[in-house]
Amino acid sequence: MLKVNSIDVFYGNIQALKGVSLEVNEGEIVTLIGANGAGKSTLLKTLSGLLKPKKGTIEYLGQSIAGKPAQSIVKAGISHVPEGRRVFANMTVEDNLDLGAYLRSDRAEIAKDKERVFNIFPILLERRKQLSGTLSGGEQQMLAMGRAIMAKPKLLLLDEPSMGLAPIMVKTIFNTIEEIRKEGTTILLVEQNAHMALSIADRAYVIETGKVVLSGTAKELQETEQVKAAYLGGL
Amino acid sequence: MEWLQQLINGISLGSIYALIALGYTMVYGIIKLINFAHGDVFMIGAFIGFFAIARWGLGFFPALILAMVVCAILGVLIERIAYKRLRNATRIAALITAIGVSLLIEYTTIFFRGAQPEAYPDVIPNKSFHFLGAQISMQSIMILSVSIVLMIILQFIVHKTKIGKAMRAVSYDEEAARLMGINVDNTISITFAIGSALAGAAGVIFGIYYTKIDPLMGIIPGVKAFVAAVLGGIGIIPGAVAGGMVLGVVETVVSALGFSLWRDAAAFVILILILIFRPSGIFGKNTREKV
Amino acid sequence: GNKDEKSSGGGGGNSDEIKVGLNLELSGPVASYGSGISKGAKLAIDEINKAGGIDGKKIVPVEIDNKSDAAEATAAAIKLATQEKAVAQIGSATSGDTVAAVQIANKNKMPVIGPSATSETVTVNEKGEVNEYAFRTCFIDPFQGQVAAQFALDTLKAKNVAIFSDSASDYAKGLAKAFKDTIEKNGGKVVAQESYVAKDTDFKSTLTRLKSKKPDFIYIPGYYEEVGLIIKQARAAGIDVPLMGGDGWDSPKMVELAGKDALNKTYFTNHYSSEDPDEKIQKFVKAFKAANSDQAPDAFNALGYDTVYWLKDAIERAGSTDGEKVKDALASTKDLSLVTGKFSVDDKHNTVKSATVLEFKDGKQVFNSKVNP
Amino acid sequence: MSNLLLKVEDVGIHFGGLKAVSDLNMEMYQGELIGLIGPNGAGKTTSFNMLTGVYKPTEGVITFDGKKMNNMSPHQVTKSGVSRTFQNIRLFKELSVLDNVKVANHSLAHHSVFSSILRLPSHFSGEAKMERESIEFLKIFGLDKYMHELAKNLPYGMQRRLEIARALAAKPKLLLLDEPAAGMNPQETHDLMELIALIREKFDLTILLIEHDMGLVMGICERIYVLDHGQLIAHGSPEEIRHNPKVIEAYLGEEVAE
Amino acid sequence: MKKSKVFWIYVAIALVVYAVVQFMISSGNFDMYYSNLFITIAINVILAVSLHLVIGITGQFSIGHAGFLAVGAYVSAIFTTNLGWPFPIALLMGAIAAAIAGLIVGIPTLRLKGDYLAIATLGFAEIIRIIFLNIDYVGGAAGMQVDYLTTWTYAFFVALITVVVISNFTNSRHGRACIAVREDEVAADSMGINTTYYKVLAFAIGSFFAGLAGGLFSHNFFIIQPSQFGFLKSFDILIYVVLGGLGSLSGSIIAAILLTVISLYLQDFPETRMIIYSLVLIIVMLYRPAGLMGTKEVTDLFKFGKKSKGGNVNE
Ligand SMILES: Nc1ncnc2c1ncn2[C@@H]1O[C@H](COP(=O)(O)OP(=O)(O)OP(=O)(O)O)[C@@H](O)[C@H]1O
Ligand SMILES: Nc1ncnc2c1ncn2[C@@H]1O[C@H](COP(=O)(O)OP(=O)(O)OP(=O)(O)O)[C@@H](O)[C@H]1O
Ligand SMILES: [Mg+2]
Ligand SMILES: [Mg+2]
Repeated sequence: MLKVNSIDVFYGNIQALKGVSLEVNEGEIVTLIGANGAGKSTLLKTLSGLLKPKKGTIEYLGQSIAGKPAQSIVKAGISHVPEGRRVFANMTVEDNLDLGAYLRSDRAEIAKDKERVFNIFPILLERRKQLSGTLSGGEQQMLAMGRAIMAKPKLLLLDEPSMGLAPIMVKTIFNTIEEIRKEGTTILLVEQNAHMALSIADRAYVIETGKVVLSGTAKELQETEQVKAAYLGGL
Repeated sequence: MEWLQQLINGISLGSIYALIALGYTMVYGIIKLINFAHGDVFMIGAFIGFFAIARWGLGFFPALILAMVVCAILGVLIERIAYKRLRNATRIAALITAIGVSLLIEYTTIFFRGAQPEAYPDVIPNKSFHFLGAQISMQSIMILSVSIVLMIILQFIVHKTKIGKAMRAVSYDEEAARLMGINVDNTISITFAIGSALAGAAGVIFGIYYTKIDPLMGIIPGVKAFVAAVLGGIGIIPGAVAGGMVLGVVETVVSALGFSLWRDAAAFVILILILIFRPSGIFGKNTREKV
Repeated sequence: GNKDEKSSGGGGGNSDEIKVGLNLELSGPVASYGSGISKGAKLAIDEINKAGGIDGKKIVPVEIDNKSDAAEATAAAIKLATQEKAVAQIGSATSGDTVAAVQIANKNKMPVIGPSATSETVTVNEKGEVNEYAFRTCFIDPFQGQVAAQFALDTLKAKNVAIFSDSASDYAKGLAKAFKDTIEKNGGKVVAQESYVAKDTDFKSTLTRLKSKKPDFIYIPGYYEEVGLIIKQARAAGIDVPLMGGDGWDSPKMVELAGKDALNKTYFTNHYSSEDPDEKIQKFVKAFKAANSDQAPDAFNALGYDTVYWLKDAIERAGSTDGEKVKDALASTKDLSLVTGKFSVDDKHNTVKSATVLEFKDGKQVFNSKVNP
Repeated sequence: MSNLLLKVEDVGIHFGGLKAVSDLNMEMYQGELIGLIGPNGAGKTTSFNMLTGVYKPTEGVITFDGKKMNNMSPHQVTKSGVSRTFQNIRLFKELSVLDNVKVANHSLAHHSVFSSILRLPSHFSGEAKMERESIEFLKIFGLDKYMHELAKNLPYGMQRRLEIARALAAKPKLLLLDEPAAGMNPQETHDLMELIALIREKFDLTILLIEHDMGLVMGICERIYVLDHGQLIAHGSPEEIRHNPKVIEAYLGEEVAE
Repeated sequence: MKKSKVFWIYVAIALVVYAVVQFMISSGNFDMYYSNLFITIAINVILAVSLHLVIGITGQFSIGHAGFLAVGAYVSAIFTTNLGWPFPIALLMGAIAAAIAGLIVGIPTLRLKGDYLAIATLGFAEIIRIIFLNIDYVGGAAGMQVDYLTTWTYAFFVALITVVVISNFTNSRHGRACIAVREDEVAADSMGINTTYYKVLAFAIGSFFAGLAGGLFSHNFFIIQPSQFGFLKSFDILIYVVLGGLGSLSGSIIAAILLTVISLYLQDFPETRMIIYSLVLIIVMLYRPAGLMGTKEVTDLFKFGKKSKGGNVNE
């Protein structure tokens, strides 16, 4: 479905990604783990058109999307839930969801999808008229995901959805991710919480200082010593 | 009776401020730029209307539309050429550029036509009628209605339409807006087009109401409209109208009391007092920074 | 050529040209006054040069924009005196900007003529001494105010008068003061005195206030840009008493701004009337229109024009471009007849000339009477 | 137990209609390390903000070290010995790492504006002392090699550390840490735990800590307060909290508790 | 330690410039035109540097600096021209009056933020101007004639003192506190910095020096009028600071010198001067949005290796 072929990405003179390649197949949950500043978010931003790769290709459903503007990538079915939620704080929950469907015009379908979002996250239904800035962190994260679902994506990019969330919320979020996948959306998940991520993912990539250093099935990686030490330690 | 008359005077002055402040607040609300050139777009609008009516023989409405269209285009050009590059620069850099653009428009106009004023022809007969002993002119009723109608339309556009939601999204988080599939550049251009068209309309109406226009006419109403927008809570559309009214009435009352020389000072005193007690203006939500 | 003339302060490097400085408000808030003078002065310079110049020397204008700012006007005067070595400075339009140049003028022996600097302080300093190198083309403020007051009392039989003047201009303040003094001295009563600030556009609240005082005559010294609007708004507010002002009213724009009907029953004192059939005046009006896409000249244009001719006359009488001699010639001007009237200079460097009272009738300026000082 | 350092009595705050925190009661004794946990939006950060003077409580009394703190502004609170880090890092981005720490050291120095302007000896000795002490702190945190780097150029983990170093440079008695391990991987979190233990010893600190990483909280806190919807729902030792049904329902979820 | 040495080298260079200009003036090589140019430059440098402290260092968006210039100009002129006091004392009185005005303006407004603060300071400056406009004692709109007392020596040494004081202030714990306020007010407050105190202090110091500049200004131009102190004057000063680079002391000095010279040069093109000026402004901001110097100082350019920035000096 998605094929990234040795891309280089820069911020000014700083090179954040160095020849990164990866693949995501239809229906999979693929997770990307790595330390702070490894370049995970950078990769997602490049996929969703916020950044342009200097080198390399990105192929999505057989078409090249590298360097295309964000709106056409959204239109093609890639939806990105950015790091730190980034909900539109001064707008209501419902407005946020409507913006998720910004490029769509099929009213009936939109209404149906909204129902679906409210089914997955009942709390959002309760808060639909509340300004999203006053939601709690977990609720905002749900809203961000709901907003992305409203775009009816084929591929959902999630950037650290569990960051800063209470343990019970983390569980809910991960359950939801599996739910979304069941409904037919492919997911590329970036996580610090490697433990949880690997437990729901099919395959995984480990990224360090802008390079992919390891890849394999989630099971394999969970067993790898290197991963254990750096990303699963602690607990 | 004299006081009723003064109140009416104040409201009609306030509606002019409100009309200009609407465009100011609109642009500010979306890209947080104090567009100092707004007053000059207003001036260009007044001149376009003047030429349309006096030289090319157009009627009031065609002239108004023409002025709005030309100003919309001018606004978009200004944004694309002078402000777009600075979207990620500091606010103050954008402010300085806006001052530069303002001077450029003023003095380019003077370069091509001189600094002398021009007098608007009478296109709308200014009948007036009496009400409880006070005199109300048709023109001031027209201006008040135009301001309020425009306010409602703008409020509707910004809060109820898709493009309005896109504008608010862009204003809050440009990058997240792009992830929604919003074309940020176009959205900002549309904002400038609307704001500048409003300035153009205000210019024509100002010309008809006050007759005299000149290349530097935008400076003072520009600053006053800015004050009005801040008074009402900058970025808030009904706030611009409320701020304009407050400013107009305060100025009128001060003059009516015989302190016309202190009029502008009084306007600023009110501004400062309101800001001290309501640091985000009359309608501004006093949001404490969430830490 | 007078090669022997070792120009001390004047003359310029090139002996067959005469450098004349124009230190004017070409940008900033009163740019329209400065550019008005500039247009009139340049027309005169062109005419003189076409007619062979002064003693065969061409006049070269050196124009500097002082941005309507006294500090810039000082700097500009310094530049004219020291760098350009101008024979004389024409300008500035406002008294303040002219005063800013006066000390430079005295120091550098460069005569300064303010075409429209009507304030007494231009030629006489605080200690009452005459500023030797300062002159003006217009008459001084008090004279016009007196004429207007006499006219109100004697011709219009006004008793309860009101004053509405521009407080940001010392010109208007000077007129208002002289008017008030004369009215009170002659038994009239000033029932209200109000001010506005130049660049205002909305005068309704003060007019409403004035109306409630029921005056039978209102004196409005100021410039046409605001006065035009004031008259329009006053008539709309139902004030139908006679209105009067000074030479600042003189502009073809006045009729456009105020409207024909509103202008009925309004009068102003002026240097001249552009409607005056006098040959000299009509020649000027025609030439000006030809040079400025059919625009009729206003008072600033006329004063700028006259200033150049006055300077020419003085240089010719002095027989030299030496600053000191030109100054003496300017100071001894007597009965010089120009577009804005026949005038002489008194010992305080004030220009003594007659004033004309004009009346608007259906949008036309009509000669009413002439008052000699 | 040693002496009572902080006493929070019936403290509450509301924003418009929203009651963010109500009837909060807490006590902290000299030298304790206490956790404050709860679901998102429970009011933890808001409580910190009240403790540090950033928000004024609408009700209740906060007493620190025998002094009432309700109406103090943040800098006064800091001077009386409470200092903090922020949930979303708030370093002085354009200042160097060293200067960030010096800023916090500010209120411990005494040279006046005049002595600085006139460059009197007291200026030089004062500045030199600030520099010495600041470098000292940086060394403890292993940040001294980045001394002249701008704060914004530090890697994320280092920025978190610098925030703690900066908070310490104000020489507090009570240190408030708001999610210090957020965004850190297990390895980094582990290092952080050790660091917290170390500074607590070295500076004789009392620490109050907000954290969602249960490994960290349960691992180092002696007591834990649990907030939900602005209200205290539980209080006790990690063991008690782990098995408290209310906490499990509102916050932990089943698995973590087992 | 090195850095302070560099600083004194610059002071020495400045003194040499002073001596050369002074020699040229007293020997008659520089006429009034040049001496006036140099005095104007010095005045604008004082204005730029004093506003730099408020905006560049403390981050308070003040666009009403001309108000304090006006207070200094009028008060000092009253002391010399109307009361006959010696010029240096009058200068000081003007500066003190301006500093007091700064306190009066600063205490209520400095709790405002960003654009709200900007419009409030602009408003105060206008109020100050209108007050002078309505006081007949100082001539009202017609203005006040002032004795010509400013000399190159006065202008230069006041400018030098301004630069030294503000640079010394900036490079101390007090300046650091101001920069912390600029960077993050909440964090600064939480680190024990009395943010109100430092904001007001910076504002008062800035106003003090603007007042000094006002004294030099009024005694250099024979006449002062309220219209000279409108918001466009405030914008001129603001432009020096932003064009030079927010937070860069030397940047604001360089911009003040450059723009003064450009402005003078453009006098020869009255029809197009404002067009050219505004184009210069726009183009510089578009291509160097952080200003000519960014946050760097001239002293940084002659350094090897990385050093901290933001007005910091390690003595
Ligand atoms: N806007 C930016 N400008 C310059 N450098 C940046 C920018 N954003 C990120 N970087 C740098 O790019 C590198 C990769 O950053 P990125 O945000 O992709 O990391 P990450 O893996 O998502 O880390 P985290 O776990 O902290 O989210 C880092 O070194 C970071 O400092
Ligand atoms: N300045 C404010 N204005 C309005 N509401 C606020 C403000 N600050 C906090 N709140 C609200 O108070 C509640 C508590 O927020 P707080 O930040 O204290 O939560 P928290 O417990 O720290 O959550 P998290 O774990 O997500 O950080 C939330 O509903 C929040 O929206
Ligand atoms: Mg990331
Ligand atoms: Mg929190």
